[in-house]
Amino acid sequence: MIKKVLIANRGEIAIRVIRALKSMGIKSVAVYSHADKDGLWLKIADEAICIGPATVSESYLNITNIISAALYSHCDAIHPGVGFLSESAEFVKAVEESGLIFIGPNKDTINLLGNKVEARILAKKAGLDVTPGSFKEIESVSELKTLANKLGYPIILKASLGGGGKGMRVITNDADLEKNFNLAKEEANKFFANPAIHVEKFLTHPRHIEIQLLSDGENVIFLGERDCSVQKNHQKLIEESPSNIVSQKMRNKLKRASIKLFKLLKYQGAGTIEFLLEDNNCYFMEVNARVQVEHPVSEFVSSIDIIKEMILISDNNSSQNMRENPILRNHSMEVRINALSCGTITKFTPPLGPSVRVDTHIYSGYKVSPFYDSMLAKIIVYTKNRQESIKTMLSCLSELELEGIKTNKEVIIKILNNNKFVSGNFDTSLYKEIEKDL
Amino acid sequence: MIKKVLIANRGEIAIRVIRALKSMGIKSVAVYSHADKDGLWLKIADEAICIGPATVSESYLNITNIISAALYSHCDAIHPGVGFLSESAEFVKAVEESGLIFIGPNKDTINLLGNKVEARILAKKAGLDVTPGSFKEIESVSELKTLANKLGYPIILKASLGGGGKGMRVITNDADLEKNFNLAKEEANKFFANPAIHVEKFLTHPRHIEIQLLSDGENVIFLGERDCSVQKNHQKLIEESPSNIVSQKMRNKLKRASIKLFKLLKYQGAGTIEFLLEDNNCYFMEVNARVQVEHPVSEFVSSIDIIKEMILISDNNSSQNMRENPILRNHSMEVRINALSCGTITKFTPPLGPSVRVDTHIYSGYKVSPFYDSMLAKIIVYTKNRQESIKTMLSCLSELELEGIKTNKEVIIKILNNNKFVSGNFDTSLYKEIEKDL
Amino acid sequence: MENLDIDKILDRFENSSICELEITYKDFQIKCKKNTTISQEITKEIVKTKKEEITTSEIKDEKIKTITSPIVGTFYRAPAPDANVYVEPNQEIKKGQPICIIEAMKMMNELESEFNCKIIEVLANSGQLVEYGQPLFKVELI
Amino acid sequence: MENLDIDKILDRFENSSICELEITYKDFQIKCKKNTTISQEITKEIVKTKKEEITTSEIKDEKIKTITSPIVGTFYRAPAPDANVYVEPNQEIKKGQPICIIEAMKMMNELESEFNCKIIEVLANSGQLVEYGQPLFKVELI
Repeated sequence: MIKKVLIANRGEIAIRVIRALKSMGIKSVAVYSHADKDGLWLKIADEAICIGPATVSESYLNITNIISAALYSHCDAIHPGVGFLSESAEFVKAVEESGLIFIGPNKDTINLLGNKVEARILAKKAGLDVTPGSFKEIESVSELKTLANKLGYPIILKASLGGGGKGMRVITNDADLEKNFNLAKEEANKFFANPAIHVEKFLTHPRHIEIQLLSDGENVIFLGERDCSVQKNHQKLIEESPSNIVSQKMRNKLKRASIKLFKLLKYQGAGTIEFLLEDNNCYFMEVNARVQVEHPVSEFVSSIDIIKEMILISDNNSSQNMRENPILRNHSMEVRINALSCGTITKFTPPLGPSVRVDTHIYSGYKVSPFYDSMLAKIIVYTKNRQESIKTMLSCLSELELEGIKTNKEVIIKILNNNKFVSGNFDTSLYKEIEKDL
Repeated sequence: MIKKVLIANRGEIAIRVIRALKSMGIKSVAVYSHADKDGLWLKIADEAICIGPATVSESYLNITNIISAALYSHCDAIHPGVGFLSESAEFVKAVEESGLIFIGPNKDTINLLGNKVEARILAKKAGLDVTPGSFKEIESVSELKTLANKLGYPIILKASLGGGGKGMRVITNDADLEKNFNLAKEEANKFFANPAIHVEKFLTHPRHIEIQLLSDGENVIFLGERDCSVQKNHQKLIEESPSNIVSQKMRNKLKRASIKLFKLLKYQGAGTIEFLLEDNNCYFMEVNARVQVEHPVSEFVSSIDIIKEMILISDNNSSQNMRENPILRNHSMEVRINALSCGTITKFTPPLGPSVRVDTHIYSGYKVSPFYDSMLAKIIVYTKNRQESIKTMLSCLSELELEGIKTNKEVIIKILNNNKFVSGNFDTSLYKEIEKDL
Repeated sequence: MENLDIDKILDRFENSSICELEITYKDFQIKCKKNTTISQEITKEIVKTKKEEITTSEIKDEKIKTITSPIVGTFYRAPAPDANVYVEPNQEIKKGQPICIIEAMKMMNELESEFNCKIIEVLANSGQLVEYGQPLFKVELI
Repeated sequence: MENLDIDKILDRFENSSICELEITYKDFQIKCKKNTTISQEITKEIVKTKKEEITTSEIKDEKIKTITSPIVGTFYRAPAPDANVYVEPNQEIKKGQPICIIEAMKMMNELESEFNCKIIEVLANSGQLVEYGQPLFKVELI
């Protein structure tokens, strides 16, 4: 039985996990870099261990120090949070080999899903639509040309072991094929130590939709979709569930096939399947084999605590909640408040009351350092429907006081008031379209 | 259609209602006494009107000033909040006569329920158990003696038009009958302008259970029970839903009969039926014809926003939610943080994150005045079960920082850690029993 | 130079802003020096200013009064739309004389002056919603 | 000039804010001076103390160093349970000389001194978990 967990992360997600552990009666060990010695997560945890200097590669990505800290503080398990080592097969392997439980999928799942071509093949097998394109490595320019003409431009080249936008190239005509083919292979090799690339039809005006699942290896439950189409340079700013563009028919289809995919994977833990939706077709992109920043919206609509269920699943003690799909109710929306400058937060008053949740690591007097992610707080509301969520979020933002540094609060307010956003008729290019007015 | 609402209240409940209105796109008008000019609810509302000096009778109970403020600020409706004028038939009458909508039951319902004997008769008719006792006014000592011997001591005399503990007298033997009969009648006349009294069997070790209902006059929905047995001098300190002592069988019975009672009443709005539970019998006490302080626990388990539904019902626009009983999920617990001294709050950091809600009107720098209720904040958690709620609440209280004045935080922590409380095997005498250890 | 009284000179020096004083007269010489720090001067000035304010406001408090609304309602300067206003600025009124109407709950509440006074300024507009404690008239006692 | 009473003048001076006074009259002369600005002196002293502290710590910084843990692991003073400890207080050690072991991931990491120095104090206990940056030894450069 898991009695003590090290959280291999920082900031709000570390606090999120520690709070879950506390309410389950499990001890928690926080870790921190030298730059984070005033982190709120250190105060809330039962213990805190410094694992390195400010530089991420020497602290939050330092596998040896993190596992040592877990072992020597007598932890049974490690929760990776989001980002950092959460999808590192190397880390999962090291955790497992040191006799600790990794709270997340096992290394084989992570390895398999890390290969985007393999993931495409499996998704198709499960009955999901995948973007038209190749299901194996592209070996030559001529092979690419044949495919390109079959698919029609624009197309996108992707590193097969890639992720996070790196090593991707959009091509709009025959003339650019050869140059981009070579460059993409080079980049794939550089970033992911493997030159394999594949090609997909490029969608120009998609919605970003994702499906939240929880699986204990046998039972898979569906926690609905999230719409994350409001993005600035691929950084999500606003997420919501349900999506106004997903019909009940499409939702049922996605649910059936997504559950099937996770059953094929014998998936363990929380996972998200990402899709791009265009012209009423929802195309599989990839699986994020970890919990995501925007998980709270799914927690609200499903009344399921994803972090707690992850912990129970990893402890082979999955709860009654895993026996049947939860009823999804009402509407939830999250906005991310990001720092646009560094410095000390002189005043912080979060919105409180019904239908709002604030996940944050900041406080009055907290210093925002340049070393880490700029996200300061997530504000999540839960109301009857999308229009009420928008109004409630605006009301919450009017109560939010965050002074001392520049933030994107006003930009978020403008998006929430934007006619296109309010109408629900928009796509991932919304931010770019309205950027000049923000 | 309701477009602007005056909130005839102060503090956290005023903020609660204003937040609901904002997320519904309805304008809000706050009122305040001279002592409350720094009230947080004034800042959040669209408008704020001073209605009198600090003294409650000249401000928050000043019907003329409140209705004038509503009329002259062009409100359509008044929400009474809790306490103050929320169950005043005189106020409801004045509101209705001035052409405004009272957000709550109509005056006939409030009048009828104000008569405890009438309420007992109606409750019995609906199929609820009522405490053994009289169903009409006791006219003489001899009549009382006959009843007392039939019921067995102890018995309790109650003012038929009473409420709130006033004019109640417990009698344990024949010798005390006559004296108490006369005193009770005198007190009833003094406090409630009517000497009518009735008698009930007195329960010595009950649990305080209440049923939350919402009704639009035709459809009644059941939002589960609340257990409010942790009380200090009849002041509730901790409330939870569901109650660990209510079996599913008892819950079903209470649900059926409670819904029937509200249908008989053609009740409009949010209402609570109070019961005392002893030896597996749940006895009807009275109906509170208003929303209650502890409504958030029912909101969590039902995923229904009681305040918003109240507003919609009063607007003859009751929502889809009223069509069927909500599924009740998980467990919710509320604690009340009260001031034990007056003064300025020098630091306030609320607990944040998942599964917690904080309803409060305080902030760093807020002055707690001696004029009003001592409640500073309600902290409400929502988790899988009672044990997890207790742990989560303790975790929240360890995050709560409230400095500058004395509060009951440490007392609440001790109760949450008390073996009897944790076991669930306790009754309304718990606080008194453990008081010396608090 | 007939006023060569040391006490007087020192008093004078003490209460002045002069920080060094040297007087030589025939065989008489006096030299004095103050420990002048800027902060002291500032403090003095603040104290002085405050004193003045207090004095002024005390004077004001004694004579100038503000009549505030005792209820919430609509303020009217005249008993009817076509009637003359109750009071005008500079008008002298007697204790008990009606000065305005506040309409609340369809009742016309005539507000009477509690003292003999002269109206200096009317602070609310006719037809305006006034809240409890809102200033209506600035008056000077007579 | 009839009020040339020394007592009076001194009383007067004492209770005034004047800090220097000199009176000469015929063959009479009085000079007095107050010890002014206590607060200023205190301020100066504080500033001085601070400066001294800084100086001291600067001196210390030059000679006294703290060797901290570069990784997270278990600190051992000896290479094996029955072996002698690497270093003892007062022992002089050379640059590159091993001073302790930090065990991490079942690997024994020998920590070497980066300079010639004398061990002043051992700051961690053998067998104890040490975190990144935790002080292990206080040493004096030689």
